Amino acid sequence: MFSAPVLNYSLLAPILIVLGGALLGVLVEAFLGKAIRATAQLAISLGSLVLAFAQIIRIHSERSLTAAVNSVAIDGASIFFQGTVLVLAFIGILFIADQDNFAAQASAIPGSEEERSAIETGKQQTEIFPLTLFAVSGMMLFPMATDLITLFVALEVLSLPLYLMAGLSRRRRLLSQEAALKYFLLGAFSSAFFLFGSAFLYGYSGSLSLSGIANAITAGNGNDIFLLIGIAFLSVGLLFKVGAVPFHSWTPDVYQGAPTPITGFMAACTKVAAFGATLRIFYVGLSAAQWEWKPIITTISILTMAVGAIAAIAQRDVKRALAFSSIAHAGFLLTGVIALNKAGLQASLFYVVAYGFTTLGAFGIVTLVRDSAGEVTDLNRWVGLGKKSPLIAGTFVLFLISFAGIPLTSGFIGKFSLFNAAYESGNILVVVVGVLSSAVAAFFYLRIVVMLFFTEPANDSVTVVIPSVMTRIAITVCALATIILGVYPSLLLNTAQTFANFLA
Amino acid sequence: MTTSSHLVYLIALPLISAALLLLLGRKTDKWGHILATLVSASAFGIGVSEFFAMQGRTGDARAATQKIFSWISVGTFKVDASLLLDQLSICFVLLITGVGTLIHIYSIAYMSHDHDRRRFFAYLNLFIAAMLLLVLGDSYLNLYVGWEGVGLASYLLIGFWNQKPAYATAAKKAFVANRVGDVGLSLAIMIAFAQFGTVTFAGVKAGAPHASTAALTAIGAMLLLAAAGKSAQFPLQSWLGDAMAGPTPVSALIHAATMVTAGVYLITRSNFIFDGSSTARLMVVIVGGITLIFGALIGTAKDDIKKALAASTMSQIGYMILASGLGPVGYAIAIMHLLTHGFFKAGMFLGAGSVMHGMDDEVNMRRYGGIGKLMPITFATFGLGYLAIIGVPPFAGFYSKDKIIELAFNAGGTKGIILGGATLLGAAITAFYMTRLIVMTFTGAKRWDEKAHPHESPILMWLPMAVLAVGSVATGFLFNSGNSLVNWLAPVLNSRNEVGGEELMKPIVVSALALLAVIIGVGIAVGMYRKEVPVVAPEKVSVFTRIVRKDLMQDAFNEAVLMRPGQKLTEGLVKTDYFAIDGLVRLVAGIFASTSTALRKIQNGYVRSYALIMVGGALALIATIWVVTL
Amino acid sequence: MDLSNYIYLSVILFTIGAIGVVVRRNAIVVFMCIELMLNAANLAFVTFARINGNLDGQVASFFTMVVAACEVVVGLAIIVTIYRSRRSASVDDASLLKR
Amino acid sequence: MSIVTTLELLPLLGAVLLAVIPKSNAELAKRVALATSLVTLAVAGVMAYKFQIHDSAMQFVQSNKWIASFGINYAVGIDGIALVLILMAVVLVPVVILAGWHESENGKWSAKVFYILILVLETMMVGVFAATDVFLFYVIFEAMLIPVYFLIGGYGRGERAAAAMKFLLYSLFGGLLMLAAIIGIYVIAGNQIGHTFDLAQLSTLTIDSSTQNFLFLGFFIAFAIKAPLWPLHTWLPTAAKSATPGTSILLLGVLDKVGTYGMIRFCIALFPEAAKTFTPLIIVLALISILYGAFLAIGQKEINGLIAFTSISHFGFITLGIFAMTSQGLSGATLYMVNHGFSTGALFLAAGWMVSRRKSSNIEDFGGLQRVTPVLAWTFFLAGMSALALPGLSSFVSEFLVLVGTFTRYPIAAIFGTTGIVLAALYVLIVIQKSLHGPTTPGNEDLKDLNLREKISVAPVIALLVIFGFFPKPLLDAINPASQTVMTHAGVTDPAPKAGK
Repeated sequence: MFSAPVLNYSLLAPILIVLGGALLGVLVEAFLGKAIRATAQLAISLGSLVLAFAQIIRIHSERSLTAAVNSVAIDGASIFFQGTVLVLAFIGILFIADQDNFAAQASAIPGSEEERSAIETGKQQTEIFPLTLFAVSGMMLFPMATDLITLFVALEVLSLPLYLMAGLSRRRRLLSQEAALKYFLLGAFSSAFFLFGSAFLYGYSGSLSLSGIANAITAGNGNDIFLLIGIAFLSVGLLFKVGAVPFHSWTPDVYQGAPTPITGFMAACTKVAAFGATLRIFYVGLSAAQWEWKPIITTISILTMAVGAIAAIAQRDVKRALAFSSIAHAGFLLTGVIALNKAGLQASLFYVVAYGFTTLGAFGIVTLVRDSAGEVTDLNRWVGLGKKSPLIAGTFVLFLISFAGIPLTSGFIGKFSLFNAAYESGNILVVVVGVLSSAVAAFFYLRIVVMLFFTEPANDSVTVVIPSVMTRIAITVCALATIILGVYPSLLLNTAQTFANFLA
Repeated sequence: MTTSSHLVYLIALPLISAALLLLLGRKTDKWGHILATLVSASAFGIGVSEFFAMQGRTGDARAATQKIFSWISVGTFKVDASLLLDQLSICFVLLITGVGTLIHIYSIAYMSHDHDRRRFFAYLNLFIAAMLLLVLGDSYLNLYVGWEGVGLASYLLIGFWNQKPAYATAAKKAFVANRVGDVGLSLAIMIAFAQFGTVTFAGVKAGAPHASTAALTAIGAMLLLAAAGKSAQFPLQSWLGDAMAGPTPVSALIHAATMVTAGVYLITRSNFIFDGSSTARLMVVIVGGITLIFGALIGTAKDDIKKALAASTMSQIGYMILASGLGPVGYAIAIMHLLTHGFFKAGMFLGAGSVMHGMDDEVNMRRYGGIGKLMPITFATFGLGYLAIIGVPPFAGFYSKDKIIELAFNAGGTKGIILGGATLLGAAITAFYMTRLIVMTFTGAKRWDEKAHPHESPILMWLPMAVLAVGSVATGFLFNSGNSLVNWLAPVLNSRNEVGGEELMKPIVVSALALLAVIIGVGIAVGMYRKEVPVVAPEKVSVFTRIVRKDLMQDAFNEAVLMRPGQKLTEGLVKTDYFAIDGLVRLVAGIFASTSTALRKIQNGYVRSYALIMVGGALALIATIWVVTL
Repeated sequence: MDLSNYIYLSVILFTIGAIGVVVRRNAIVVFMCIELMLNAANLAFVTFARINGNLDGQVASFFTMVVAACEVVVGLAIIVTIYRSRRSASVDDASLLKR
Repeated sequence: MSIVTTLELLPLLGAVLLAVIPKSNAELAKRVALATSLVTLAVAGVMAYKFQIHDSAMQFVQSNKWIASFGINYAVGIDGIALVLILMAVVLVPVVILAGWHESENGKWSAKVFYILILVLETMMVGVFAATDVFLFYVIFEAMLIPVYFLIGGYGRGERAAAAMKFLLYSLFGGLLMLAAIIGIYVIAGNQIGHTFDLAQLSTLTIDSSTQNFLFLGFFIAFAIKAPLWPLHTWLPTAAKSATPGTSILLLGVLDKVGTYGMIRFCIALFPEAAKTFTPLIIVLALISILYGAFLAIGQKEINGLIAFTSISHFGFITLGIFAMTSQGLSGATLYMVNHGFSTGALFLAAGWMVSRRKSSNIEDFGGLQRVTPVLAWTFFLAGMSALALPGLSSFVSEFLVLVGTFTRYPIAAIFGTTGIVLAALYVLIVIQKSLHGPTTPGNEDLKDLNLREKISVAPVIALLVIFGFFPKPLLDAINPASQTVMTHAGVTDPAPKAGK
């Protein structure tokens, strides 16, 4: 009675390639000598990403629900999200390639003889690359999954590697490991909620697939309590991943503790994947039940925008500050979920790309500001950076301005299109709160600008390291994207428009 | 209406020369004063030729106009920069340019020691230009430009020696007081536009009969306010005394002969407004009446010769205003007194200047005495002016002032009695303080210390004085013979020939009374000041005297009622701005900051509390959905 | 007997787990509580499979177990490293990252 | 390509040119900047010459697709109002550059950065007045803040960072409210006539009154912050005290006009009904600004603060004229914008020179300057006279038009406004007496008078003040048709004279 599942490999090619790359990376890690290991890993990771992207381009016009026995959808949105994840991951890896950031030997006790020798002899372990690829594959699967199981699996596949990666910092290892622990415990906790929620949705609808759930809701002959618990707990899982208030508490700690390149990677790619899934779930699965969930998501989006913006003001650590700004942006993105219309989807597609580039660039810059003991993230020591290295500081300001949503940067167009969509769907309150909280956020971004440029430098040993070629390329790309998408957004907006559709 | 093409030169010439002298600066020091004087003289020439051209024309053709360019045109609000020279304005043109030229000449000598003389003459030319524009403008807005222009010139000239703080303050005071008046003028123009859709004299005159009395009263009141500001009438009179800070020729030209009389011009020019509103006329009369007594009283207690003359100017203009409030013929009489006063008062100021010149700028009459012998010409010219102002027949002042007193009595009923009484009283007091002035200055024993060497002034100074003296002798008779002036002005002021109103008493009786008043005044003054005059003003004097010395408390009043409250208000607002308005903004910022810190505290680093927050959140979610779905 | 009791049970288990996560200090125990929550979910899946009369739920529970296993691997790895570097598995000691 | 676009591109070109020249060569940077601004001025002159004075429609229009998916165009075009404001802007820029020749030298960054910022700002100043696409307008409206922010923060005095921050936050706050309103009207357009940001099309929408009120407020608050209306003004004095004279001139002279310009172009054009609803409130605020600004100007001890508060008073007049909704009021207000640009410009120039010579901006520290530096003193004096709207100077014409235009519709308001001219006399004459008159205060004996460059830079401004005082016709002829269009669109006509013949 069982029939062997039929997989459409050509449509699944992108994600398979990435997974393959990951496995290959594991083998390399196991068998290749330390001399060429790092190079090989880098080549493999970047290569597989490029290949996968090529595949994406090949299948960009394909549409199918049956690629993997109805559990993934190949549609505009999923292709766009996969593509986005790949591009951002590519840049992320360019930052990661700067091995100096990572523990030579994660298993070694901090400060132990073992560790020291590992560093001296250059026995640098490079498991970071395969881990990244695994995470990427999960991130690609998450937005395309159409049933609860696949969603859960994807969620874990993208989370588990990140838990580990968060702990791999070379310096301040205690903090890094603590970040890993917190991220892991809370992450697992939230996925428990996710799973429990899925169980109840299944109980309500008798089906695991989003479409099945949607039908059940429209039919309306199920136990509403189950639906209610299901929606609530599922949302908890998702909102945790996107870092929405009140499920955001992990974000600042983890962002601060994790190695900065990883933070950037997380901040950008996880948001893309998580919002991909969230949008699909709410647009495809739960749209019929919008009267149940719209109010709470609205409230949460408002809370998230406000808390993110306000909390950022008092931060003294640049990574924590960026964490809160990413929380605020999660709030803005949620307005796209509430909008629940094509405009909303299109806006979200544009926004995640714009935000991804900007945030990667910002964290990329953070990796460059160091003293003898490694990165300096204490804002008070960033004072006067504009004098020491105007170019770097200027680029950072560019990213901040984009975060603040000032015109002629991608951030502005993103905000505009999101608010526009929300207004169209009649959520005017969200728009008003949105604009006001961006005003508040602006205050915080300006404070940094003042520190960088208008305050006399405190002459201590903070320096800006000459960025490695790859970092330089990465930052340049991010900066260019931020400007181009701000000045001539049609490039992306039109694409987003064509890809802004879900197959149900 | 004749169209003329060269009226504009009347204004352009002095204006250009003023601009030249100011722009080229020190380069023109050598010949600047010559140029200015010539320009003023040539303006007078044009005036005279225009006058005779006018004589040649008859009826409506007498008035000449010239459109220079279209100035403002927005919607229905159209104002051309165009000039109107009619029977009224020609009188002023001649007075301004004539007396002006004389004073230019006088100043050449008077200012010869001042190394900024060139700037002084530039200002004088600027004044001439502005004053001519004032009287030649064919609409209220053009008049306004000249109106403020003379204000500016007056400000610059009062403050000519503005390195002395007191003088700078005096200049500022004059400007501000005038501005208060300007509010009136602006509003009058606005009401006029709202009523008639135009601001030209012709347009308003045509519209006036159709307008409501209320509107006319409003316009009239506002015009009166303007006049009060410019002509130092009650309640805006206080600046004139301080304005004597300016060089004496300025006091003669601007603050005696011409500018301060602009208010009278404004009212007479607007006769069609006041004809339509008895209320407005009443206000005019009241203001005039108060001021003429007010000024006269102040004059009695002044030891500063120029301030005494200034007070007298204020009082004399009071007469004019009063007259212009007394119906059609009143306008003409007012103008007559204005012209005669222009001559004798300017003459006396120049005389005072000549005295100061001789007494190295001493102004305190208590330090004069017996100067008459040393400065015979000055004494003579001054004396003629004196006889003119107190109204001794057949000198100029007699004719004009006598007419005004007569008019006042004929105003009818108690009003007539009061006004007549006031004018008579004024005449008596005038006689008193002028005699006091003459006696203290020219007669008696010398009270100046040895440093001063009184000497007669050079010809450049006494010649103008002489000319003006002739004027103060002859003009009255000239204007009065056969009502020449009244008839001349009739087309503009529609002033009828005879003195209107029911006669209370025969003109001859009025003249007798007036003469009596004068004799009394003179008598008292001689009685009081013929004997020794103390060099320092006696301290033990009646309250009344003290109050009068303090200019009847006018400054004290302004300070208490306007200045101090104003300063308090300003300080209050500055504080409000910082603490209330900006404070509110800071408060909001503060709230955000503290909220932020609070949020930071929540982030306490304990996984378990984070988990707790999450659980709470989850429960909150369920709760809300529950509520929503219910 | 009434299947809904199993649902109640799973809810109770889940709640116990959640409470455990909040109150217990030892990382291992916290982790166990999370596992408990996952299994509560499994129980719910299976029961619902029975109620709805299809197998999807049971399939789901298998997936969950596998994923849970992976989670254990990763989780223990992290906890062990932490323990080695600071000789304590108390989650409250790991609270350097704050404010 | 429309000449307007050329006008926008020229300064940008100059900025690019500046970017490539070496940082060390400040002199060259200044020359390039000056040359660029002069060329721009010339082109603007050509534009003014080509402008059809009696054609009330938008001229030199150009429209290219920009963000197709939102129906956003790069759409520019100017009518009389925009024309005169653009001209004012392009005249002021070279003046600022020439007058503040050394202004850029004690900043945080090199001179060339200063001039790049100035030129970029000039591009935006032209663009913001020429934009006929609401989105384009908004983008420039907000983007303009950045160069000014750095001009204040990077080259200013005293608490410059805080001042720049305050300025930017205020403006940003207003701007974001406006963004919400813009999105609102865009959505409404989408429901009625399809997605567009075209001003002309948007002004044909039919919006129910309550929505209209909210959207109107969204725009108006933004503009009331820009052209500071009481009580949203507190950022202006702070900024003016810290900014360099040049920056202050561009800020108060041009940028703040975007606010009053926006009131005409957007508030009234897009929401005529709401505009009428709020007129009473706005007129009261305007009157408060007039008197409040004047009183605070009197109370200032710091010369730039004084100028700032006089401007607040003047913006009160402009707003009053706009919302009187009579042809005199509207044209007068527009003319007022231009004149205020020049007279405040002259004031800031003179004050700036005084400050830079005396090394202090406290009014108390000056005194007797008329004897020491006569030319400088005269400049300040004339600028002051124009600030108190002395007849014969341009500001009188505009101020009187505003008042008379207001009187025909709101007599009481006009009466209150008129009392402002007394206060104006006070705040100008007091500062003139303190700084120019009286004995020369110790320390001022050997201040240098204006040099040739400074004279050349201020001469045109003074000249314009005088010329437009007697001959405002060209400006008014350009403005009148435009303001007529505004009135007809808003459906109002001038009140007729009461005493009909």
